Amino acid sequence: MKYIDEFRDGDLARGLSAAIRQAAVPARSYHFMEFCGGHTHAISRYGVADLLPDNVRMIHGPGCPVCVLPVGRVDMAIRLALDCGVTLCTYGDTLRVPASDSLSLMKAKARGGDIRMVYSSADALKVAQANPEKQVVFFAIGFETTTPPTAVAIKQAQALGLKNFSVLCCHVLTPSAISTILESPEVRQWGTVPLDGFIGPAHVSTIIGSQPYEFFAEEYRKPVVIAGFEPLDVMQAILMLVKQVNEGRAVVENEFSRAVTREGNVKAQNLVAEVFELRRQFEWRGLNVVPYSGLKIRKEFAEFDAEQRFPVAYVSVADNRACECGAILRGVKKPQDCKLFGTVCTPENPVGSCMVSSEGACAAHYTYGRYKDFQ
Amino acid sequence: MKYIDEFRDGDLARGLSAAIRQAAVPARSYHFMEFCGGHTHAISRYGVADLLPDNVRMIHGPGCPVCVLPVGRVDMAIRLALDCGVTLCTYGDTLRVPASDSLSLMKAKARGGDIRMVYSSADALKVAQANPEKQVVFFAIGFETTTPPTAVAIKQAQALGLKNFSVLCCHVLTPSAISTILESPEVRQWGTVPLDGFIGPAHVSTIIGSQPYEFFAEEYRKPVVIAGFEPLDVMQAILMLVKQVNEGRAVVENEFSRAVTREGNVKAQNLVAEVFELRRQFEWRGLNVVPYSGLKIRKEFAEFDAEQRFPVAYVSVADNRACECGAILRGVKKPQDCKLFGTVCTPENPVGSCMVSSEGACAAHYTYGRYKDFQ
Amino acid sequence: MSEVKRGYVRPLDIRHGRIDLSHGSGGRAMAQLIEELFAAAFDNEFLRQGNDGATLPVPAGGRLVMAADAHVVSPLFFPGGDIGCLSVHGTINDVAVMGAKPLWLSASFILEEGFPLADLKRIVESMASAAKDAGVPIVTGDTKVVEQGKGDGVFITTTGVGVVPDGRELSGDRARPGDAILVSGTLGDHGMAIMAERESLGFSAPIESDTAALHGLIEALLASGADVRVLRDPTRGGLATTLNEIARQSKVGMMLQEKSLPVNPEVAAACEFLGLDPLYVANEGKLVVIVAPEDAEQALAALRAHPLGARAAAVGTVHEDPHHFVQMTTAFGGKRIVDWLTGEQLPRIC
Amino acid sequence: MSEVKRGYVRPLDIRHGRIDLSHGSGGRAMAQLIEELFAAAFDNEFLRQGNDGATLPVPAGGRLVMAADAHVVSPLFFPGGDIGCLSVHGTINDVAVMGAKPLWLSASFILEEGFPLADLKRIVESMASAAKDAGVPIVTGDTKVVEQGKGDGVFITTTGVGVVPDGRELSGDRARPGDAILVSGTLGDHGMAIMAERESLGFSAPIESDTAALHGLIEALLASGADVRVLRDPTRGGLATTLNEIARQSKVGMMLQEKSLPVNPEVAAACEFLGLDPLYVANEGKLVVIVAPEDAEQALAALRAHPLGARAAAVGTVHEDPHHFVQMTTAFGGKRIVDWLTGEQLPRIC
Amino acid sequence: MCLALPCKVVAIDGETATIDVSGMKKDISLALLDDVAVGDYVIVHVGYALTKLDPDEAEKTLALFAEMGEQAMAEAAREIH
Amino acid sequence: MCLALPCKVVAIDGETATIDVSGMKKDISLALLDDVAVGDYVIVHVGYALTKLDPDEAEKTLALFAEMGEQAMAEAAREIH
Ligand code: SF4
Ligand code: SF4
Ligand SMILES: [Mg+2]
Ligand SMILES: [Mg+2]
Ligand SMILES: [Mg+2]
Ligand SMILES: [Mg+2]
Ligand SMILES: [Mg+2]
Ligand SMILES: [Mg+2]
Ligand SMILES: [Mg+2]
Ligand SMILES: [Mg+2]
Ligand SMILES: [Mg+2]
Ligand SMILES: [Mg+2]
Repeated sequence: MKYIDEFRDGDLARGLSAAIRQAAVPARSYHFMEFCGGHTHAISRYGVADLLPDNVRMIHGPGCPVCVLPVGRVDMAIRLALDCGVTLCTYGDTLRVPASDSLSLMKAKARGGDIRMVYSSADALKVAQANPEKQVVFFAIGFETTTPPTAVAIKQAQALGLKNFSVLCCHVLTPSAISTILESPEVRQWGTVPLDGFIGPAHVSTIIGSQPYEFFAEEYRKPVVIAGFEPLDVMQAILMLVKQVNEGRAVVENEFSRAVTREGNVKAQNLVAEVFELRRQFEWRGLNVVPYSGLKIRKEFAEFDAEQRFPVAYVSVADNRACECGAILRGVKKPQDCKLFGTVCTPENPVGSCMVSSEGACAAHYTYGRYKDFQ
Repeated sequence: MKYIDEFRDGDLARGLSAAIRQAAVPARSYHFMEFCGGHTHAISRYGVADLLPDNVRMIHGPGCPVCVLPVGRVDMAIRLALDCGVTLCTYGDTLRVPASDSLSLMKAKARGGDIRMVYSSADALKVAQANPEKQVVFFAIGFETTTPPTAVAIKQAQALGLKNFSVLCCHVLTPSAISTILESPEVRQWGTVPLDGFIGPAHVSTIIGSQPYEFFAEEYRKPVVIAGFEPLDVMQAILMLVKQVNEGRAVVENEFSRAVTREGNVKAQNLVAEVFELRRQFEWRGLNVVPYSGLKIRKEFAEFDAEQRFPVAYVSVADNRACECGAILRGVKKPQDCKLFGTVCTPENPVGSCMVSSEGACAAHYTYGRYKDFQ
Repeated sequence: MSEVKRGYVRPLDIRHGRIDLSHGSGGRAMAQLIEELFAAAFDNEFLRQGNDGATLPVPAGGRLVMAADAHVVSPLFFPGGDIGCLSVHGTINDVAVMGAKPLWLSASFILEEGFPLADLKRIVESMASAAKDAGVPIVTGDTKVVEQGKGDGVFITTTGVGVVPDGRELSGDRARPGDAILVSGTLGDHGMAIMAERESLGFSAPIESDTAALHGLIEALLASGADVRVLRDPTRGGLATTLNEIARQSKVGMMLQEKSLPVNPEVAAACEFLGLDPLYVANEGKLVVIVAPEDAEQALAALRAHPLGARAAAVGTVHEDPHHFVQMTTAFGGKRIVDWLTGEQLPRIC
Repeated sequence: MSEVKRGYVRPLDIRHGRIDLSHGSGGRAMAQLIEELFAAAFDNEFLRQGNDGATLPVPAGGRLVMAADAHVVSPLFFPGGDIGCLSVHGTINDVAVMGAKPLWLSASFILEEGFPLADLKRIVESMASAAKDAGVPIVTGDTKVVEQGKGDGVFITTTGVGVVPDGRELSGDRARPGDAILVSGTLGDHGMAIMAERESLGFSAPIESDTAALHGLIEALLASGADVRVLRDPTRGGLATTLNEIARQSKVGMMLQEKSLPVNPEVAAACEFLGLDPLYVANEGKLVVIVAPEDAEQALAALRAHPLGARAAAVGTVHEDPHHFVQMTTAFGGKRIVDWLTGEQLPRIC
Repeated sequence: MCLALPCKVVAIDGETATIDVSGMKKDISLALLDDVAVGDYVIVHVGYALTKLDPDEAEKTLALFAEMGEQAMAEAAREIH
Repeated sequence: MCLALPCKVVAIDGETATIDVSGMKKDISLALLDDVAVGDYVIVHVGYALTKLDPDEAEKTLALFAEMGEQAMAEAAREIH
């Protein structure tokens, strides 16, 4: 596969591995957070950690829109399907996310909910067109990458005059989450997070561009390297971060220049701005309430807003108290430090956000790395 | 089973058999028509014919509301289910009745029609109450016996204010059919029907009483004996008919006095009169159009009339030309005389009315009696 | 990390859990379902081999018999049994009527998404105890899950293998004119027990399904030394259809005596009410026996001596008939055909 | 009445006909379906016995193997096959991986009311020709009909019986440290061919199911004399799940080499697109072979010499591991666990 | 036609009666029939009682069957001898 | 997160493009992206093209990987000797 296989080359990996080893100063340690689950996934799936020196440690951030979806939001989707009788369309990722009462969308489907997996927001629209007698709700999740397709679907529904299509909008914003990690009072509670730099989002950045990260680099004096999701991209980004740290620099660099510009996709940005507006606050699983971190549908499109159309209000549900996700997402603890890891909390029965999708820190460690716990 | 088993006693049967043999004048032959399929069924199932002398022959009349239901009426029910998307409730008997395009309600169900078997008109009402979002149509068939329960259901639907219940009324009247057999021009076409008397309906008569038959006895000089549906009832009725013929009498006698009075069930009659009125004409499978032989729902109950509510008009469909049902129902031919009998026309694939239900003359002969064709 | 933690998986929540698609995916959820539910209940040395198929000893001599039945009953639980024990009995009986000793069963489940694990457990335990009582282990199986609306709770297909001793010849084509026709007990109990549970028919009756494994009864019958020609279990289509099948296979006619047919009064009453004939109603623990005329008494005595044959009766005889009609002398004194079942057994009003 | 008339029944209208409830009632409609469709297509001496079960010869020596699979695939027809041939191959393979020669199959059908007879005929003929090609007759069976909305067109459960020669010992618990792990060809073709047919995923790819009967390939492999420890067909859950099962049964660990895994480029591309891993995608004509280290080359050569094993590859080795992990050295140079499948293989966006 | 059965009424609750035939029980409607009492036999069709069964008439009818038969048997015996 | 793949555009019909990855084909939406031509590579997420892939930048990045690796290998060789 062109532009994919080349970026997974094992020979080049050995070279970059050597380069990182040489660049890393043995006397110090490097803690980098990859914000995105895509990077976490690449690190786990390709075994990138095995190619890093011991003093370079990756911290898995909160960057998976499935993992951060709070219980209360999934509860809303389940109520729509079970109580309001709507046909709920959703991406496959959300089906196993735990909700209240030991439910999940998968289990709600087993209880008779008409819950359908779609590949695209456009497919949800097709379901609505094909079933005019049913109310169809698209349960929309995702970061900036996934938001523009939802905006397109809403605009098309308006153009088509559809009366049976609406969206339960759970789109969230990455910069706000990064801010929270760096700023929130919990950071103090768990002690200073040793964060030496960030690997910046790949596909989010294709939309928003590299420019938004410049604030973090400046404000918090942290280097940021935007990187692709292939394993060589990740290694190169790590090398670039090590060098910035060594040189005392803190700027935004773009390793993913083949797809990311400073400005991003302005057409997509405008579409999003037309259809959505900021929520004052939004709850993230594992991060609690994050101000201005989510989007809602503008009044002009209220008829396509499932929160307006159906009587389902958001009710916050506390995370399991034994769950250490908050600390893990900030790099203070590792999955293995959680008492529930691999016992009560497994990929089959996830308790916390980090065990939900294969991109969560706990799930990735369980699925790909737990052999290391026995070495 | 009290009041049932006693009327099936084999010892008593032998006695009545002997009595008929003695009463029947050897020099002449006796042709009696049992109008009702219930009598036909009893004759076949218990082997009553084997207990009759050769010169007493039973002619199986048109007395099964399933058999006489014309193709066009079943077509209407199928259109309601397949084209109008209604939930069609019906008695089990009608499921296999052949309709146009090689369909039947059973096959329409296999094509996705929501067609449900009910035991009672009251159950159809329950289906409507339980499924307020669906239009429920009760496909009502039957003679005077089955009409009052339909009237009750319509009155109850009105009392409950149901907006999703209606009835496709195919109720028909026995006296009109008896008249037709005795009067219709076809009788002349096939030659004079040698009819020496009638066994009158059992359960129809519990409702309408014995009085309506007095007209036939007088007008056509034919004896009528109303008889129960147990085999001893049938034999006793035959004995009574033989005696009337021998004595040159032609009156209505009531063998079924344990359940039938001269007046019948006046409460039920009034209910029927309140809800239904005569149709100018109604088509019977095998008898063609019979004037004033069917009921329709009165204007006062028009909202419960499926023919008013849905765009399904009756379209007459000609019976198969090779089918001899018309002649068989008038006693001119026997099932074995039909070219289609047992070949193209079988209980699995009935062509004509007489093969439809187990009470039809052809079906009864096929199912219970065809061994005689090989003796 | 403690020993307890490693590889620990939360046990199935039988009380509240339901089947979802992951139980059929081939992954860990399925492995867990099989281990905690099926393997635990059916446990035997062959299943414990843990492979895709069971390895079994070859019987010494005789011939093998193989028979299969899919079970799709609704409701799943009914007076006298459930789909679980039914699926064990149904296939054991098809093996046993060939004169074989049933040895092993396979069991395949098609589960509908949303099916309660508590119901599944009840069914599996009923199967396990039926298999144990019959002495026929379930040695291999399979589980699939279909989406809601594409199944009906649970379907169970069982296949049985057994061995017939040398010299024992039973087959549907061996009925001869003169042979006696016996049934091992009352007719129609299973089918009517099921119908009584269907809400749409709205009647109740103290009728229990007769579901039972018949191999013990059959061994007792054959041990009597009677020259048995044909054995058959009159399931769907009832006695009437089974006899028509045999008449066609053996190219003979049959004459039944209506008076001799054993029918429970509640079943007879329900049949009258619904316009059905007990001759066509299903049985799941009854045997049709066709036996040489001289051995009829002896066979009947052997049946009656067994608890499952207490109400056995001689109900007719075989005769020559090029048309292979099954006929009946009615209790009333007439004669009629007892034909194959036409269409379905549907309650009727006329 | 002419001879033609007697007992004449109109033949099934395969072109326009559909399954209705009467085809499962046990009556004449069912008998006709079985006779004109199933018996006609599967025709063999055992089925012709016409009884509820088939009588079969006892094999001389060895041990029997019995295996069962329910087949519920959607869509019913897919590039490279259909549910009919799949149901024959699937069970033959479960018998064959025990080292057995498959001898006979049973086949049980659960048909949904409304299913077109023309589709059923196509499926039955596909089964018949798969059975014929494999030399494994379908000797007994069963047919049930469920109401519309309680099935999914057709479900087919097959059970197979075979015989393993004396001295041949294959079982999932026989893998030993040092053993080589081979696969007989490319991974994920069946599962991805099915997904490509699902309209909801909206992609197309020239991918064909690999559905095939593997007993010929297995005989060729075993004839090579290689000391084969375990054979398994990596169906649902894919290679990853199958190896985890074996690792657990044999109480060993495994190490795969990602570079050696054969995957068709279209399958790899579709997996990337849907966020799936070919290690978890189903195969229906592939073999996992665990073989003594010294015989690995010889086994690989034997596989490759057979048309079904042309792309066979050595993909890993067995080692000691008290935790029974299956691990993989990635093409990239790292190491990771290859775990059991969690939940279902669902397309994902993250 | 018009399958209907004599059933014993064993309980009445408003317009609903419970009938019993050899242990088979069912709730039926009395909407078409007044003055039904527990212990009565009614003729039931599609879940509705159509009419009461008159036990005296039933006895009379059965007696008539027997009488007709006995007469005929006696007659037949006379003919043979 | 945000699974997306570089795909070659092989046909365009209005706002819909057909992409091809190693023989796997799919129709995707161009609603978010202007000026796409057949032959271009686009990055596709949930059925929408997010951005074009710049082949020159891709070459440069790969060249950089190689350069970094080669330098390091040379350095490592020097250290050992
Ligand atoms: S193992 Fe589970 S409970 Fe523990 S931190 Fe991770 S997600 Fe939370
Ligand atoms: S056999 Fe069939 S076609 Fe012939 S008269 Fe009877 S019903 Fe009509
Ligand atoms: Mg069977
Ligand atoms: Mg059976
Ligand atoms: Mg059987
Ligand atoms: Mg299996
Ligand atoms: Mg269902
Ligand atoms: Mg199997
Ligand atoms: Mg298999
Ligand atoms: Mg297998
Ligand atoms: Mg069977
Ligand atoms: Mg369906």
